Amino acid sequence: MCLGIPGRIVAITDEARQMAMADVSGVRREVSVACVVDGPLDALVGEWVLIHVGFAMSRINEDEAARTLDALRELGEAQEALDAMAEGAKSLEGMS
Amino acid sequence: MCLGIPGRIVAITDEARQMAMADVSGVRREVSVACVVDGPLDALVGEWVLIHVGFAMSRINEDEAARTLDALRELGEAQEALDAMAEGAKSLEGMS
Amino acid sequence: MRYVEEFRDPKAARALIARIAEVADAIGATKDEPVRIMEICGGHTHAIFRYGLDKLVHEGIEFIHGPGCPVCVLPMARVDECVEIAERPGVIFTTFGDAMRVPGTKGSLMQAKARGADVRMVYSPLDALELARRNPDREVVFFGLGFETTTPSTALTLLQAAREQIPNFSIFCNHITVPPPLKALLDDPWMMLDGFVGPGHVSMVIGVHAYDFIAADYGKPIVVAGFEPLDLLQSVLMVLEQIRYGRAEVENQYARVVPEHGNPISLKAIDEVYEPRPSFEWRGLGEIDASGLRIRPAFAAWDAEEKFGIGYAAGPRHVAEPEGCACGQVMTGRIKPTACPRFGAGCSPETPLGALMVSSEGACAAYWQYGGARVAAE
Amino acid sequence: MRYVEEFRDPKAARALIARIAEVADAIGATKDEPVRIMEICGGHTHAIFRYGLDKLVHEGIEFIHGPGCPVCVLPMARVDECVEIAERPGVIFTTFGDAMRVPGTKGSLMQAKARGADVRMVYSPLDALELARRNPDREVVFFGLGFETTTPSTALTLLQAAREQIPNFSIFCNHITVPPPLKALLDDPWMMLDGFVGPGHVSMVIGVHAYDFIAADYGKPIVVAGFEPLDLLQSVLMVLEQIRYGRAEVENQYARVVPEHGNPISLKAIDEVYEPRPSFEWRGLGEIDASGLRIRPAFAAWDAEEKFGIGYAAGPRHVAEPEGCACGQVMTGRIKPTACPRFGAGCSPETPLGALMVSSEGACAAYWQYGGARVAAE
Amino acid sequence: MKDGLRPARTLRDERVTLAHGGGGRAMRDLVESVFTAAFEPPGMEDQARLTSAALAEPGARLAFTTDSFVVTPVEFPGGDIGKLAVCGTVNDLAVGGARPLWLSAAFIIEEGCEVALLRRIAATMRAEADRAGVRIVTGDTKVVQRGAADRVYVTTSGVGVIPPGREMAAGNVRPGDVALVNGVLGDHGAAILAARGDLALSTDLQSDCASLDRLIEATLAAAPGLRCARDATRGGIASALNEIAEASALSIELDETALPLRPEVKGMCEILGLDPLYLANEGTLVAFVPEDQADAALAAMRALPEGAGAVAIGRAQAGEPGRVTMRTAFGGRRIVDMLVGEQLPRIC
Amino acid sequence: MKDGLRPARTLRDERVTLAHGGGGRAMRDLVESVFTAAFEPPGMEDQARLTSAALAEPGARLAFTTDSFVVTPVEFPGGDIGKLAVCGTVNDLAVGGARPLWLSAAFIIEEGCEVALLRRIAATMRAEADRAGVRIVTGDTKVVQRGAADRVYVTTSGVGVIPPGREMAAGNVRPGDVALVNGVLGDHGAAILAARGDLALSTDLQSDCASLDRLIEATLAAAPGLRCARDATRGGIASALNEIAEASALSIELDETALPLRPEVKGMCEILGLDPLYLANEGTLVAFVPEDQADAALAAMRALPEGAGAVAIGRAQAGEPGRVTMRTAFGGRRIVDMLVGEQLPRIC
Ligand code: SF4
Ligand code: SF4
Ligand SMILES: [Mg+2]
Ligand SMILES: [Mg+2]
Ligand SMILES: [Mg+2]
Ligand SMILES: [Mg+2]
Ligand SMILES: [Mg+2]
Ligand SMILES: [Mg+2]
Ligand SMILES: [Mg+2]
Ligand SMILES: [Mg+2]
Ligand SMILES: [Mg+2]
Ligand SMILES: [Mg+2]
Repeated sequence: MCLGIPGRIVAITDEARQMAMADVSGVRREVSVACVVDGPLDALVGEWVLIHVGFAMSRINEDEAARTLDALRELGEAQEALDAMAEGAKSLEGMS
Repeated sequence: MCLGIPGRIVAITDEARQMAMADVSGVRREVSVACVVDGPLDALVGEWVLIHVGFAMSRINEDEAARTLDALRELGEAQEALDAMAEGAKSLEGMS
Repeated sequence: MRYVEEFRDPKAARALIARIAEVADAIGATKDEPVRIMEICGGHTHAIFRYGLDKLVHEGIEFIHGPGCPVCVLPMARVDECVEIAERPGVIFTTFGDAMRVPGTKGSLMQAKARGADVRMVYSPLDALELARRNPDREVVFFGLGFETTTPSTALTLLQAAREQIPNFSIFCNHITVPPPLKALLDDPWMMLDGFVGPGHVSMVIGVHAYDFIAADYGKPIVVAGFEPLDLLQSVLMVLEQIRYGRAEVENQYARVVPEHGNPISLKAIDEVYEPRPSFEWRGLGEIDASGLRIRPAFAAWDAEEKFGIGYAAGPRHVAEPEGCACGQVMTGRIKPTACPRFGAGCSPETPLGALMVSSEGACAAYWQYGGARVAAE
Repeated sequence: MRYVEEFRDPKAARALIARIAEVADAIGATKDEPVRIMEICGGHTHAIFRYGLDKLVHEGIEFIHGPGCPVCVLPMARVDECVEIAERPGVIFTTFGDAMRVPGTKGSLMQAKARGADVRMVYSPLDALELARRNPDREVVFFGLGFETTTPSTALTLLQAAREQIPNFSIFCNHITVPPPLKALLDDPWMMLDGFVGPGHVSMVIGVHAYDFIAADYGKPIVVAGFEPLDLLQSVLMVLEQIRYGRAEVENQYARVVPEHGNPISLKAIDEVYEPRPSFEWRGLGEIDASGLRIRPAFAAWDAEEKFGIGYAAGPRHVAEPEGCACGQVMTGRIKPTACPRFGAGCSPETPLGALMVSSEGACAAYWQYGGARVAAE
Repeated sequence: MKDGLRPARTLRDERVTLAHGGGGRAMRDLVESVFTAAFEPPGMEDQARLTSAALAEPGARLAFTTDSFVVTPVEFPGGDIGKLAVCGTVNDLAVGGARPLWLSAAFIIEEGCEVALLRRIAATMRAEADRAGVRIVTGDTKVVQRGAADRVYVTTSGVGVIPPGREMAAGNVRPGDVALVNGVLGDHGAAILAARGDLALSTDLQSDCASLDRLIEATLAAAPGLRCARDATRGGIASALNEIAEASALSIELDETALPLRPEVKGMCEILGLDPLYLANEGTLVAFVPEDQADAALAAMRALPEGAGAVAIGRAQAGEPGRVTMRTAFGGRRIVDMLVGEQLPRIC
Repeated sequence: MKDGLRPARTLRDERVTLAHGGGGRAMRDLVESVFTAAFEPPGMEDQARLTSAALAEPGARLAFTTDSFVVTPVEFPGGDIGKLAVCGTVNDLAVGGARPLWLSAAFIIEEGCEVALLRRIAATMRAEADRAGVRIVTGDTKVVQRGAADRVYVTTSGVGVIPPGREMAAGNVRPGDVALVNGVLGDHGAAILAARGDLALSTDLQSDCASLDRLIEATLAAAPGLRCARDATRGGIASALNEIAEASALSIELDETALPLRPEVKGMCEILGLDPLYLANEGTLVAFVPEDQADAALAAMRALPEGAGAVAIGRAQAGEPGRVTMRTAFGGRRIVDMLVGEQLPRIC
């Protein structure tokens, strides 16, 4: 439900209507930033937001994203170590 | 100007609106007979009228038509006689 | 085809042609000094070329092609107004096919249609009214065009709309009348006509006495004629006979269709719906007094000029005719189409400059299409 | 793609899958006695199949596909009302693409379009409003559909229409809310769920505390999750960890997007424009109290139900679901799509019987398209 | 299905939706259930693969032609758009002396078009193809938005083989050659005008739509000197004759009294101010033959139903290159020019 | 004119009117000034008359195909409908192993269409035909009422020759064969979606529209075992692969990590909830080669600009006949079915 996609605000296009241009991997679309303003509109330029049906619905919290990613990365590295051990064990098996 | 074509009324299609079906060499079209009524509509069935832009504009006077045609026919016959004489004269010429 | 094919009989045609030649010789008509007969009506012009009558009759007979084509005399300003109405949102503009190609300064109705206007050809004003009934959310405008022959049909259609109180139907009235321009032509000191072939279908409505002034006041013969080739030839013969014997009368060759006093129902409908305009512009002829009709104020609700504030309702407007176009001179019989400097040199049916090249009734188009100018003389 | 591709990293996925297996084993989950986790949201269902997560995780984890697809739960009567509005003359009916193929008793919107209705797909309600600005002579209706994620966008669009006083725009409101059906599910004595993966984009608007009752009142763990595969796997792991340690909490895996208390501007807009309906019908679930929103009377001018006297404004209407359709049972997790007697036997994406086969979010369509039922187990 | 196999192709929809143009299963259902079911093309690759002994003959040439068909209404007295599409392309091959072999058929379908209509059209196409001995071997379908077509348009292309030594061309006409037509003129155009309904005219006229390949082979057999033939479609007999006059740098004189016209066609033309010489035909051709083979050609034509009304209507002459004229019933002569735009019904 | 000769063909109109479809002089002006001026077909008969030594070779077969093109907008980044119409038909010949020779081109033009647009389309068609070494030899134009088309539709048919002994067909694929594509996927579909404007998305994407005849010849030269090729047009690569799987009664497994996709295409698909496997391509094909010829085939493709991005994306396998699956990035496996209808942008 509710397809949402991260995009970056690259310009304010209509101050009065609170519209801005967002970029998603090189695809641009004008979106409403009414839900994510909390100060001067210009401050949004460069920010990452979550876009749904033409509205920026939420600002992406970079710290939280980093936190989640770090945890995942650690897990991944641990897995890599495990994989390497398993591989080692397997090749040892192969030798026997 | 004002293309007009003789057609024959074959049926009354709408008494109230004074509409009738006309036939022109097997082509049928509904026409207004408002301009040619002078009694009960049914009396028009079988009559020849002159049709212009979907209206019967005039009833065709068969007597007058016959009169004109008779005159033309006489002329034509006289011409035929003349032609025959000319032909005769020509073949005589040919013989000479 | 009854009442049609009998009047195309070649034998009788040959006889008429022979008799015409006889009379032409008798009155001394020659190629250089021809008897000049104006067929007023474009329908007659068309028939003359379609059957090649101009080439078949004695060379001392010259046909002068008159102004009797409602499409040909339509001024550019009126075409522009048609386009303006047609391009309004919500309008369905209905017209006879004839008017589709006439050029205005904004192009023709056909070009307006290509640009997006909803222009539809109809066969009858009744079909336009039916469109209005079926499209209550659209404004249906009918382009009322034509002489007295056509006027009753739009009058009766308007009366029907009024009876049914159909609010989304109106007529853009451009109806004109035949006698005024004839009077203007006859008043022209430059004019040299010897007689007239009168438009039979106009007289079917208005009768033959509308032309009394031609005989009585100007001393010219006029024969009201039908449209088949024998009708035309017979009428020419009747004109020549009048000339031969010094008569100037209104005669009725087309009595099978034309009652002496016209059609009273049609006349009443015209009178009920329309009134004369003070003057009306004719392409090539200029403004002519009392030569056009407008819808009476009582029917303003069905008058497109009033509804859209356009045309004479918005004050007269004149648009210059295209440069070099000699339509006016051709229409008044001063020159033949081929004498127009633009004939075939910029003006052809593909790229018409004047209306005379557009309408298949127009003398220029007739000359072009049927080779009046192009078939080698036999 | 930033914030997307990082969360699709296969290495981390393998680690998560391994950890999930560990925990699953630890809590004794087996194929026959699985841990049953409902992903509420259709977007999660879609992602599970798109990435094959159901096959990758431990066999003791069973995904139960919840009712969180606004298209799937749309009752036939509402689809019929869409078609009725769309078929009114002058209407431009705008909708998200998802809703085009949902069958009602009069066919789908796509079929209505083929019959002549002017139905247009838009990406955003703002695009529908723009259509209204550009077509002042047409009635533009937007089919407002979706959970709390989408509701603010239609609320803000309606407020914009009201600010500009655009008279020819209205919203056919079918917005629904997530918590009520969850409560209904949890109240069902037949239900046997061990935990929930919560819809992240809903919580982005309403925050995480809307689910407190799940943990507090029903003792079930719930993790609000993002939509990338790592998000889902991590969330499953978090649910399992709660189960392992006997916790029942609301956790937020998707903190990069979901603020604890949601989005105040969105919540304010929803509250300004909408009010709860006493009850609303869900396909397969029946009427659920206070589960739907309607437009407040102050904005009746932009309420399509009021404008067209249709829908709840005209009194509720029920239309029987197609015979044999087990959508309700699938949506409540009682059976898998493949257990529906019509699955593949009369019901397929080509000829869908229920909405679950139409929407690409629907569990039946997902099973079909991604082969949940058809790919041989590895 | 439960076993993972594809469902049999069925098409339950009554109307075409955009889904049927999407390149997916719905499209396949439409194509297979409506078109390939009727045409039975040889294989389902993106292109038909064909062999013909006639083509391999030394001196044989390949003939290739295409036409789009956009007639309104799609079904009319005497045929439908599918019959037109087959006959028209068969005829465009045949008038060049080619033996028609294969057709392609591409359909542009308006969203909302009735599937039953498409089935009827496909059936008439197959029937007409069988009659003409050609196969519809490849095709395409596209679906466009409602309002972006008028129910359905059909484009056919045709491939045929011109036997060695056969050379029919408009440029071959010689002075004195006789112009023949195989039957009455203008039936198609008049029937369509009436069928369209907007002029509210009704007639019993039928389109003359017919394949003429057999007629041409028969005429060639009887009159091997056959110079050229043209099917007198859009623009009517007048346009076909003007093209021939131009290509041969000759003039052509028609005899008005010889033109075969039905009373209804004459009537329609009188009512609307049209000229039957410009009305479209779809099963009528004009052929030029040397004077001494004219009677044989006419006899051969008249032996076939599609040539039963064959007559000579005029002849080619030296001089006035490119001009077509008509000798009128009482001896006048007028130019029969090409049409400028299209004929419009007129009141005056 | 005064001398009775026809005026030189000129077309002054800026827009097409119904007059240009009437079969008369206005139509000839349009055809001659716009289309034959660009295409320079060999002669003006109703059918092209053609000879080819390649066709006469024993064992050679004729290939024949047709497609209608109805794209909106008619001009788009990377091409126009004319380029599509030439490339599409050239490709449908080439993917069957045929050498394209001749094209026909039939135009259905909406009243009001700009003549300048038609000139641009004709010019790109000629340019693309020259590039592909084919000639546009015959054609047709029809004009329909405003609202009965969307500016212009083009139907092309193509005739080519399949050299003796060459046999490419979907049914030839064997287990173990490698699936190659010549470049990125979905560019055309995504570019058109953006160019249409109604979703208000803008990108720098260009259609991949290109003729692939040269690429196929080069691939065949390097990898003579080339089993088959399909251009992955409507329905995308997924549909092409499903057709091949079905025709060969094999299964095909794709490797998700190998699929070449531009970021913008991914972005558009994420925004709209679309799957790039179903997006249309107009210059992208999938080819199957024996495993031991895969590298040679890839090298040959990569040597050409239209194959610069060539990669292997999967392989054919025995079992599960007709099924296409994809191994996802982290080892999942899912079915890649045919599309049902068309892909609709979705919110959820
Ligand atoms: S040739 Fe053209 S410009 Fe000259 S009078 Fe005739 S219509 Fe007017
Ligand atoms: S298979 Fe069809 S009928 Fe059965 S539950 Fe799913 S959608 Fe409903
Ligand atoms: Mg052709
Ligand atoms: Mg043809
Ligand atoms: Mg032809
Ligand atoms: Mg195709
Ligand atoms: Mg239509
Ligand atoms: Mg094809
Ligand atoms: Mg193709
Ligand atoms: Mg292809
Ligand atoms: Mg053609
Ligand atoms: Mg359009």
